Amino acid sequence: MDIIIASFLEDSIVPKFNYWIYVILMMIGLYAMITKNNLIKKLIGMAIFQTAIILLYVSVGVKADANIPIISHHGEKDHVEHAQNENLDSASEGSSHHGSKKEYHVIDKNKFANPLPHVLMLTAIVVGVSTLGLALAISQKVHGSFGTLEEDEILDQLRPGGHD
Amino acid sequence: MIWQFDIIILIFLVVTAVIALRVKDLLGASMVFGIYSFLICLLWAEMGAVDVAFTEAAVGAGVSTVIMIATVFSTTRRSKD
Amino acid sequence: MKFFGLLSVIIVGFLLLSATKDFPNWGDEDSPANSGPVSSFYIEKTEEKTKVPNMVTAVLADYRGYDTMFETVVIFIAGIGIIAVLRTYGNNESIPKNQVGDEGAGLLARMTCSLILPFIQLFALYVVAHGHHSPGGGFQGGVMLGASYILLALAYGLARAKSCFSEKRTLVFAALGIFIYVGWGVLCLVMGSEFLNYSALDSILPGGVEMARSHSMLAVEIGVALTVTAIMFSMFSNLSTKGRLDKGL
Amino acid sequence: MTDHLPILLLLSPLFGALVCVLFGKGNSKNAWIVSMISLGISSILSVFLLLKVLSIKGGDIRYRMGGWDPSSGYEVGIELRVDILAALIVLAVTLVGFINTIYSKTRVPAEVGEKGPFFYALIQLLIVGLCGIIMTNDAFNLYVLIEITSLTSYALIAMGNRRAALSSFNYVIMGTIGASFYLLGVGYLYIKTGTLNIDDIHTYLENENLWTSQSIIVAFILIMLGVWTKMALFPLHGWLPNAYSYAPSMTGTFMAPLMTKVMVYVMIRVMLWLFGADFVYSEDSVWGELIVWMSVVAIVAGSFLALARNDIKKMLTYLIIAEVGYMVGGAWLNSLTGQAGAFYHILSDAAMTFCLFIAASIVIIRTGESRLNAFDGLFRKMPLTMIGFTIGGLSMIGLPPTCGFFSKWYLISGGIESGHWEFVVALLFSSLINAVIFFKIFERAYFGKIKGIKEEVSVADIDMIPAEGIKSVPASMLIPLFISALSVLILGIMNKNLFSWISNALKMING
Repeated sequence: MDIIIASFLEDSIVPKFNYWIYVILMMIGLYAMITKNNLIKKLIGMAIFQTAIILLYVSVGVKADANIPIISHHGEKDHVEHAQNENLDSASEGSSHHGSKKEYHVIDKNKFANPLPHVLMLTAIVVGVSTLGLALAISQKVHGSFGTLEEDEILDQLRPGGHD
Repeated sequence: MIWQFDIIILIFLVVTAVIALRVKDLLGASMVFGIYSFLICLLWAEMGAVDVAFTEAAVGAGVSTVIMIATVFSTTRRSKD
Repeated sequence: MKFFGLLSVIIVGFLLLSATKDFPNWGDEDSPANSGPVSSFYIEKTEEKTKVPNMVTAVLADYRGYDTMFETVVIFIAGIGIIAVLRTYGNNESIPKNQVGDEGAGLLARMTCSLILPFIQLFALYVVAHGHHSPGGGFQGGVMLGASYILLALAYGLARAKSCFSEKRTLVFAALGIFIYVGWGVLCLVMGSEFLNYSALDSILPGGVEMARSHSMLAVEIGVALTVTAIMFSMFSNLSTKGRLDKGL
Repeated sequence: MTDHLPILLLLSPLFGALVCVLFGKGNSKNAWIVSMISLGISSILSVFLLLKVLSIKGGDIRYRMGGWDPSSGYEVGIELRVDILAALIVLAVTLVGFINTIYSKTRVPAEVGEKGPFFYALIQLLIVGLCGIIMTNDAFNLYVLIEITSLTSYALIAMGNRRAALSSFNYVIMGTIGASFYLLGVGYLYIKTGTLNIDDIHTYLENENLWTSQSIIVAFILIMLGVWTKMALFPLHGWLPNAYSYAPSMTGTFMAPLMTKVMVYVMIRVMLWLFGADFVYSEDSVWGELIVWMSVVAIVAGSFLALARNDIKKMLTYLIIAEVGYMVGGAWLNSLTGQAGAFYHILSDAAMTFCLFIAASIVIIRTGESRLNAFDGLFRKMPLTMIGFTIGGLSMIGLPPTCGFFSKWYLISGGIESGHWEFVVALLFSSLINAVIFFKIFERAYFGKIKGIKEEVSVADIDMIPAEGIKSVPASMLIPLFISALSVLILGIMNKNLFSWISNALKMING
């Protein structure tokens, strides 16, 4: 029994811990969005929901012994194996001969984290803050006309006058 | 990546998320949400996503929290749940 | 409602968890996403093709520049959407005085603010300009620049911040940022190549095809930064005054 | 220059929106002119795009952003892809946008006041988003564009009265859930395939034979859930009726015909291009039958809910929900005729919903009454408007020669072909209910008495619309109505051509 639990821990929990937490955060956020009564609380839930998705994407791009996805030029030989001459800093070099490839490095792709998820998530964060801003504006308008941010109180106000 | 660091932050994340949703005071909730954003920014930095961490620090912990607090100030702090 | 919410959340949670056992492990170098041709291309070829060491910037502003253009448009939409929803014009007399006056915060906060503001703005500009070599870029720099104006509004009152950055000016800057981005793409189109194909600008920018890409990314990032700065400030000023733009927090 | 048609089509409204914002508050007239020009250019370009796609027989136009060639067979940049189906829908979107702008000429100053330029900017950006969704070939880019359309629609709806703001808030919550589910699904696909291009994902799944992988199945379910939330399929429809009926009238007339239909197009695209017919209609999957039954429920429920409403716009929004059921069911029938019928119905539903919404908005504005008794005796007072309404209504019922008849015909024959009799019965039943609803209105309009005095209305939701009395309707509202009514007839008369184009394009992908 212990072995089963231990192997379960080793196979499913520890290497996939990020994914477990992402599911938990997503469930918390989704639950808040659906059931919370206060509009601001719903929006906090929405933000948590969106960060959970970002957590999924960023976790995908992680490599076990990789560095940040920026090629460094300060002589870190273990990250970048320099080919021959390394005068990359001077911009004029590139213009003089287009085709010559030998001034570039041989890059070990396992030394750099996967940049694509990062790019996608930059976009997702921006979309998230835009949605949040607009939703806050709408909730201020709701508060301006109903005087409250609680959903049930708003619905109570609508009931006698509303025909639907 | 440093997995010990990772697991600690992840657990804190869940805790702050729950607190942000359970605090009855909306100003407090917004501030706890700011803490949540900051923690998640640490997490991105730890996973090597520096650009995402930078953006999250500026947007999530910065501007989102500020506009949320601005809204709380111009509406109400009261919340039933 | 609570029950339905809980039920649907649990169903979705199980659905998602059932798929995680199928995922590659966290930090796996050989997962399809990490070792696939697309990601390898970005890591191995970015510097050769664009001379930008920060792959994220290169992917953001060049390979997936079309996405980033729409990302900027999203920000722009949020800004004008907030104005469209919330902004009220006129009858400033009927507004009750806010508990915090228009002078902003106390002396200490104002002094601190005036000390650190120039540095924040300088750093923001550095972040925009140095995005090719270090983390950062138009978006992050733009948010910081916008945040510096928010700080100004918090410390000295919204009127002071608006004297630097009036509503009209915000809109002009926001539109100008997108105009720079899209216009740069159209410039490539005029030069006879695809939209956002920066290599077409080889003949008017110094330094060869790769440097043309690199310089174009800088131009595009400046556009993003302009829009983001303007919209972040506009978002704050509208949300903190309920769209009246009279008195800050 | 014709190579660049797809992107020029997007850029025209984008620049238009920037110019409109620069006008600032109060300058609605100039903003109207600018958006007429930009959307006019965009409509003309989309006509050319359609002609160009038709001229290359059976092929599609591909346009690589940034000119990045694929690396070892995989796209590294973002690609646009336009085939006949996409070109047809782009044409529909830009034309509806253009015609709706004509309609909005007098309504914008009346309903949004000084914020007119922002309204025009938002609506043009919405058109950019919709056209982008249709043309893009990149799964993540699709998400960004979905968010563009969502954000613009939140803002456009919330520009209405206080009920509109509340329903817009609900839409924000539901819309974010939907878009986030879509994003999650794309994430799961990315984890398993390492690419984001729709064709490349399909090739990779095919080569690696990942069809039985749990992640791929979950990704499919998530994307479908997300898209269904955005298109308001029956159990997920809660946000739609209030949002569309309380929004400013020119927002409603634009969004009701297009938003749900474009999402149906996205669903068909995800089903046939991203995952492929073999996976979606595979014998051992449980969902095929289930989803057809779900669409049956949606059709029946939508029709009944529409029958129960006494509010014109609410009734029309519930009819939209029933129509979404038609299209989802048709796409899932596993027959080429059904898919083509669903696709044809996207176009015809856009035309007839547009027609009905414009007519209903005119009636509500002129009579100041949002309930069905607004129609009493209207044939005598507003004959032109009622002719437009009648054409739309007949098409909704499904009488020839309107396009509603032909699209329903193809859907029904698809249902018979694949043996889904429940779908056929639901369609016929829903046509019957539509007949009841519309003939009830026609009867009121013919025989009803015009009320002398307006009875006391306790409707808070029409406070934004000043009743302007039953007098002559301005040309800027009648012309759009006639164009849309005419397009209902044209789409019906052209059914042979349209059907052969659509089914040829679908044959290519079904193999």
